[in-house]
Amino acid sequence: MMLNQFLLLSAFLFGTGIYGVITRKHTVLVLASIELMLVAVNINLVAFGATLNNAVGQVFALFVLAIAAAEVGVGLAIVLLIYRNLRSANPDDVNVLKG
Amino acid sequence: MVAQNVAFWIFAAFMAVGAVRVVTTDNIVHAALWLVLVLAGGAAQFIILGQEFVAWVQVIVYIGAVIVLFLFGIMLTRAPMEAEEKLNNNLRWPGLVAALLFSGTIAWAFIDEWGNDNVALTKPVRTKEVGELIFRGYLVPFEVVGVLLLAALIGAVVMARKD
Amino acid sequence: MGLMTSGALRKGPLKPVGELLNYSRKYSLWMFQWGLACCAIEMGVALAGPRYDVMRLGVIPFPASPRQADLIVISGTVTDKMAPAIRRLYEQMPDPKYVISMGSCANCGGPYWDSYSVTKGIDQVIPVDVYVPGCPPRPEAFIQAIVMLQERIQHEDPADRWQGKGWEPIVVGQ
Amino acid sequence: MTAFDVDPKLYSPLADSHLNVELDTGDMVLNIGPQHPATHGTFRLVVRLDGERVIKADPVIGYMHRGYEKLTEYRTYPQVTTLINRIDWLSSFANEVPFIAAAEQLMGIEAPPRALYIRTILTEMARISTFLLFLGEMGLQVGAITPAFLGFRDREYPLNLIESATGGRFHPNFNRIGGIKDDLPWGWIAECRNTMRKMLDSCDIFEDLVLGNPIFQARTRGIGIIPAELGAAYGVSGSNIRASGVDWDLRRDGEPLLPYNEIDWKVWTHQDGDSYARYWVRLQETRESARMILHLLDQMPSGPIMAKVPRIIKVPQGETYVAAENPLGEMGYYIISKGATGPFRVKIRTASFSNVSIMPWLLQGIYVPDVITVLASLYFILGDIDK
Amino acid sequence: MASFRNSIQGMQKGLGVTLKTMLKPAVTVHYPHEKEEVTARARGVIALQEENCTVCMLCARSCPDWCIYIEGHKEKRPARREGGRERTVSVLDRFDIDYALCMYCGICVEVCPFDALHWSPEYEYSEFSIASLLHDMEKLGEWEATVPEIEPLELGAEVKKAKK
Amino acid sequence: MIALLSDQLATSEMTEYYRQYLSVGVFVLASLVMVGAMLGVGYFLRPTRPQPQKYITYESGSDPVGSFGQQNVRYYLYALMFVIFDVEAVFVFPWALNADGAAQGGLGWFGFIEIFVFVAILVAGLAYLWRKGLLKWA
Amino acid sequence: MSHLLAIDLPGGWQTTLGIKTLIVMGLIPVGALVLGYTFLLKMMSHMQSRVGPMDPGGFHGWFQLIGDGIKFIQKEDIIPAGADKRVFKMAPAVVVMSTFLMFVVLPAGPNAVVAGSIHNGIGGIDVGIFYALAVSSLSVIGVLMAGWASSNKYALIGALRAAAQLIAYELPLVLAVVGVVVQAGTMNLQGIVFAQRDGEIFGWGGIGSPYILTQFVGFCLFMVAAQAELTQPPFDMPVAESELVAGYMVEYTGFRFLFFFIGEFGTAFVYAGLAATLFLGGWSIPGVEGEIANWVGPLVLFAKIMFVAFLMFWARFSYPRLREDQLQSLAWKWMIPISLINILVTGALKVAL
Ligand code: SF4
Ligand code: SF4
Ligand code: SF4
Repeated sequence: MMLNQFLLLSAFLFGTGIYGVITRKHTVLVLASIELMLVAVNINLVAFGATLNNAVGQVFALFVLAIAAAEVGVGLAIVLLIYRNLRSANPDDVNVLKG
Repeated sequence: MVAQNVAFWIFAAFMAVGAVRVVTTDNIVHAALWLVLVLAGGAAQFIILGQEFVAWVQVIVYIGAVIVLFLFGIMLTRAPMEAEEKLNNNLRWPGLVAALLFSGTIAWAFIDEWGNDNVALTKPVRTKEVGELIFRGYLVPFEVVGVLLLAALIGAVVMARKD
Repeated sequence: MGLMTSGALRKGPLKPVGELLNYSRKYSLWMFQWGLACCAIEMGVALAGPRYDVMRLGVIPFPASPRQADLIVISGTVTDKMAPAIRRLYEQMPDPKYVISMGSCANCGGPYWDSYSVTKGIDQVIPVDVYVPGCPPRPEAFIQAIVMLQERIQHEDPADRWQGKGWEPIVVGQ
Repeated sequence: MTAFDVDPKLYSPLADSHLNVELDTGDMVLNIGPQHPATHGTFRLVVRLDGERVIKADPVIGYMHRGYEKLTEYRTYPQVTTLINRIDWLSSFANEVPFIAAAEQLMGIEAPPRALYIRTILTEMARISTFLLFLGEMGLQVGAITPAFLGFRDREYPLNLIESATGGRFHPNFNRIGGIKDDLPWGWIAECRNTMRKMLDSCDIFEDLVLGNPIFQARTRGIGIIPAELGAAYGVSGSNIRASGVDWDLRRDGEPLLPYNEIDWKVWTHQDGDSYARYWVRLQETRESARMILHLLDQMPSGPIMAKVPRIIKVPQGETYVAAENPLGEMGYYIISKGATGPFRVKIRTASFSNVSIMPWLLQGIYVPDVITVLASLYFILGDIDK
Repeated sequence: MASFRNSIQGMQKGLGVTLKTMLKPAVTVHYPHEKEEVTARARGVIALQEENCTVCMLCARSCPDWCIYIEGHKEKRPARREGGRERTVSVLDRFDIDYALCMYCGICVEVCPFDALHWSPEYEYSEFSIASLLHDMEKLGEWEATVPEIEPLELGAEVKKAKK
Repeated sequence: MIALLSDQLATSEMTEYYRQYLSVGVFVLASLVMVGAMLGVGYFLRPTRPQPQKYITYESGSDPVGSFGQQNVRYYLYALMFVIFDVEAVFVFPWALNADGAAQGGLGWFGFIEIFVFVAILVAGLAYLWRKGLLKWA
Repeated sequence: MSHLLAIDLPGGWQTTLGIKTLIVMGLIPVGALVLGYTFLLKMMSHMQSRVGPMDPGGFHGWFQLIGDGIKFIQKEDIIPAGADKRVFKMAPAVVVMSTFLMFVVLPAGPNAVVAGSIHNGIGGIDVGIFYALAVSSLSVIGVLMAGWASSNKYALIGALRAAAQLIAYELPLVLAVVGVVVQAGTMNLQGIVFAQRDGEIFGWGGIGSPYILTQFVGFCLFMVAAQAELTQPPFDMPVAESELVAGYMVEYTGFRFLFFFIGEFGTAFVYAGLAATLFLGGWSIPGVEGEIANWVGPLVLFAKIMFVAFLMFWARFSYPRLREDQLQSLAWKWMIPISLINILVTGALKVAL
């Protein structure tokens, strides 16, 4: 297996994630797109680890996973908070902070 | 190593389709389910790469927990059964351009840098090694993750709860 | 497709298959748990209960949703207010499905034959396979009805049932 | 699809709730019934939910309305007697007693003591069979399958006795104006003694299997509390109100229709008023009934079972209200007679109707699983609600 | 802690009950294969003793469901005694009971002054068609064979003149 | 047949690893095939009889009313807590494999203390939420 | 395929896998049938003083569940008009897949393991039990899909309850296993069996060291959590018949419904198998060694599974169900702290000894 096939896959996923973050109007979907990007990152990490033939990549991927889980938890809690207060899950509607 | 490559491309195709559907589908629940496909494909890739532990962690944490959390969140914010008309804003073209630019750049960079490297596995990474590495080598990050999780836990619960 | 209803299982090489299908339908009658009045107590309680234990005959009295049921027992008084719901629940059951009308009320109004709010017989609403007389019928009478129904299922041809054969109209004054 | 264009405004009156809604995620209107395992048949409850919390519950009744009060106007007294068996179909025998007593009052007839004793025994037996069903059914509603079947099993014994005495498992039609139809068959009393001892054992089983189970207690304690005054104001009667600490039992406090005062027994009450208390009270009452029957059998007088009654029954003009303690609560008949062979008008006061009238109040603000507990513990019979 | 122990005990007792029940034989009656004896008073089906019926119509009129259909006609019969008057007897042409409608109340049996109707505990007469639930004289007469003897009464009962 | 079941053949560790997961893959396919096959058989057999009310959502026999699809925050809270603790549980496994004393080549007390601190941090969080009454239903 | 893999595939290996797959594929429905018949029909009936099915098939109703299966094939397939058709159709497959995958790691003899062969003396996937727990969590998705796609309120409430419950008890389940993993030093189920077989209790190795003795707390936690994962009473709130009719399965007819059924009982079988393997020594039995263990092993395992399943179903038929919040607080306030303490104590002992 070539390393770059994994890297390409991860680049594609990352790009898709970016597209999703930019175009999606529903906050939950934005979070899902971010998940896509994190998966891309993990594939990269693990692929490098595999190339080096040790567990370092995997350990980092584990840390990323842990952080991603925390991120989703907090993120969705924020979505809920926004939804409760604004009755909308559109990130563009969250402009109450703008003066 | 033909078989692994074949498997890789099959899974990669699944993941690509899944990823595209995640960002384009009109139905939020479907988006979450497509995300499951991507994640499962990711786990499969990890297995191909000989890193079984992280693969199953991906399944247990992502598919078993995070996706459930997603679905709960969706159902809390009232997902309609039918497709919603307006899930996308009108930034489709800028988004596409940005995505292409970015992924093109990194893809080029990757290929340029590691274009000829081979993944040559002699044996799969066993979980025991992972444990030793975490607990001997990455002690501090590990405890930091603990604190981070604590912060996330308390923060999220307090936020989600109306008081 | 519906091989069952095409008549292909009636004879020829597929006949044993058809018989097996009939046999399994015969002994797997999931009975929709729905009581209407006094008869329901005999149907749901006495019959399911240890003394009569209708499960012996392969009648499983558990499903509470029509979607998993094969047999609906109209056990009790059907009021005009209830009849549409009965019709709906009957239709919501997947085919093939069977109906037993239990007790005088369900048969034709029974003690409430002159009441303004009672439907005079469930067969005005849905087709009935077996009528059990009684008010309420003894549990044994009901079990006998089930045995009758099972015999009928064993020998029935789903295709005939499909085409409505075997249903004779009742002519009054013969 | 016809089903989808139901006007949501139809249910808008439900919206005025005073409860504090946690996350206003929009309400969900859920139909429980008319076909639903929790509603013993054809009761319908429209609940408006916030999450799993009931904001408002609306009982919809009438799915079992058979027009009793009208039907009685077209029937003679014996025919009415057999018809009213079917109001509260679980304790049919007990339905007959107050009606017959009312007719007897109007006619000035008194049934002989042996008939009264047999009436009492059979009434109590109807109570036992009703309550055994409850004891099992309640277990089923909170999720335990086995108690239900054990209840179904033990219920068959009193039913057997009732059948061998009256000829009907369910609808005895055994009372006659002035007495009862037949005397007991040979060997009945001995059989009855045995059975009552079995009933006492089976009460122990329920105590072990259901009442003593910590899960059951956790599910029922503090759920669906009926305050005594409120319950009384709503007209809740029977074991339901006794479980709220009101020491009121028509068998003891009402008109002496049946010879309850000749034996030694106790009215059970519980202070809590919750579902657990209702279960507890009914369990104790089942025991008490079994003991009562044993007493009654010991004291059974001999003699005739019918008073002198004219062949064609015509009840003289007059009106009366007679109520008795049915298994489900107070059941009464208000009879107006114009001297014909049938009543002119009968108003029936059924226990369940009043018992469930407290339901909207009781269900407010509790969770869906508790709705089931409350419904089960109130214990109503649809025929008794809708008449 | 005591409450904890109580709950453990409560849980154990439940298990005990189910285990005990499992080890005891079941109370089930295997109906189609073996039959329980039904009590003599059971109201299963109404049997007609045709000879006794005088077509007085009392049963039909007191039936709350009006589910008894009787038709009859008068016939002249030769006198019993020599030279007596010719007798008029009522002959039953039709005696149908609609068991789909009957509410099994027993009023007809009780009301019949000539003891022509009896309860039989027979119960196996379900039908595929509702029309077949209307049973005629012949069928009702057949059931007469299954009518049980009158049982003796319990101690202390007043001895009545025996019916039947 | 047991000889068939046992693969006592010397292979490289990596091959064996792939082979194990090949069986997993085969099982994924097998389950899908089974589902498909059974549904296929059903497709050939079963009747279809459209009736006007058959496709209405079942709601105890009444008309389905009102909106659908919203839920309770509490479920979300539990899911949230689950995610966090799941991550924790996942990290416990690598330690559990190395829980031996240092003499046997494990992590010894050092690792134990590490995992103890890690668990303690999260349990502290749980205790905090518990004390705050956030775990309560109502 | 051998040259496709381009690695040294010995001849006959594919056949082996094929046979194993077939065996396990047969095993899952058969296991579900056996459990369903023995416990759900017969044992339950006798506990309720009944006899259960007698007539179907002639002898004690053995045909009942098979007949049910055949009947369900013939039933009409109804998909409600409001349902999300694709998701609705996929949900049972996901649940069944989760069950299927769990079977992969269950060892039935020294060599009778589905996944893989022997390298370092033991077969099976190295992350064994972790893998089993991971794939078992897939069923949550299936349940949520089923509930959501049915567009039925009962189904939705049921699915959310089920999901909340499944995830809440996933944790005690995972944590209860950790104690065993600490003791055995491996996650490989085969390795755990060997560790139990070769272990000793205070220097006496007569019966090995089944972990039920040392990990009794873990065993109890595992059983309770497994019960909850199976949504069986006393944890059957999600399918609470008396309120939610049939929970997330409400709208499923015919064979799709049967898949949930197979999933339920197949999973019960697997959990019983996991408990038997983790705590009771799996296929091993004292005194049986060598090649013969391959033959005896499956039987021993089956006997142990039936024993564990008996415990599960016994509780199932004796108890009422807990309410959703009671269930959650049981998980969070009791089981998770206890299992964490159990892990730490086990770890400390392991290091100290
Ligand atoms: S037939 Fe008789 S027992 Fe049955 S429901 Fe009607 S009145 Fe009640
Ligand atoms: S039993 Fe009652 S309903 Fe039946 S025929 Fe006789 S009188 Fe009529
Ligand atoms: S009451 Fe008796 S005698 Fe008169 S018609 Fe009826 S059955 Fe015949």
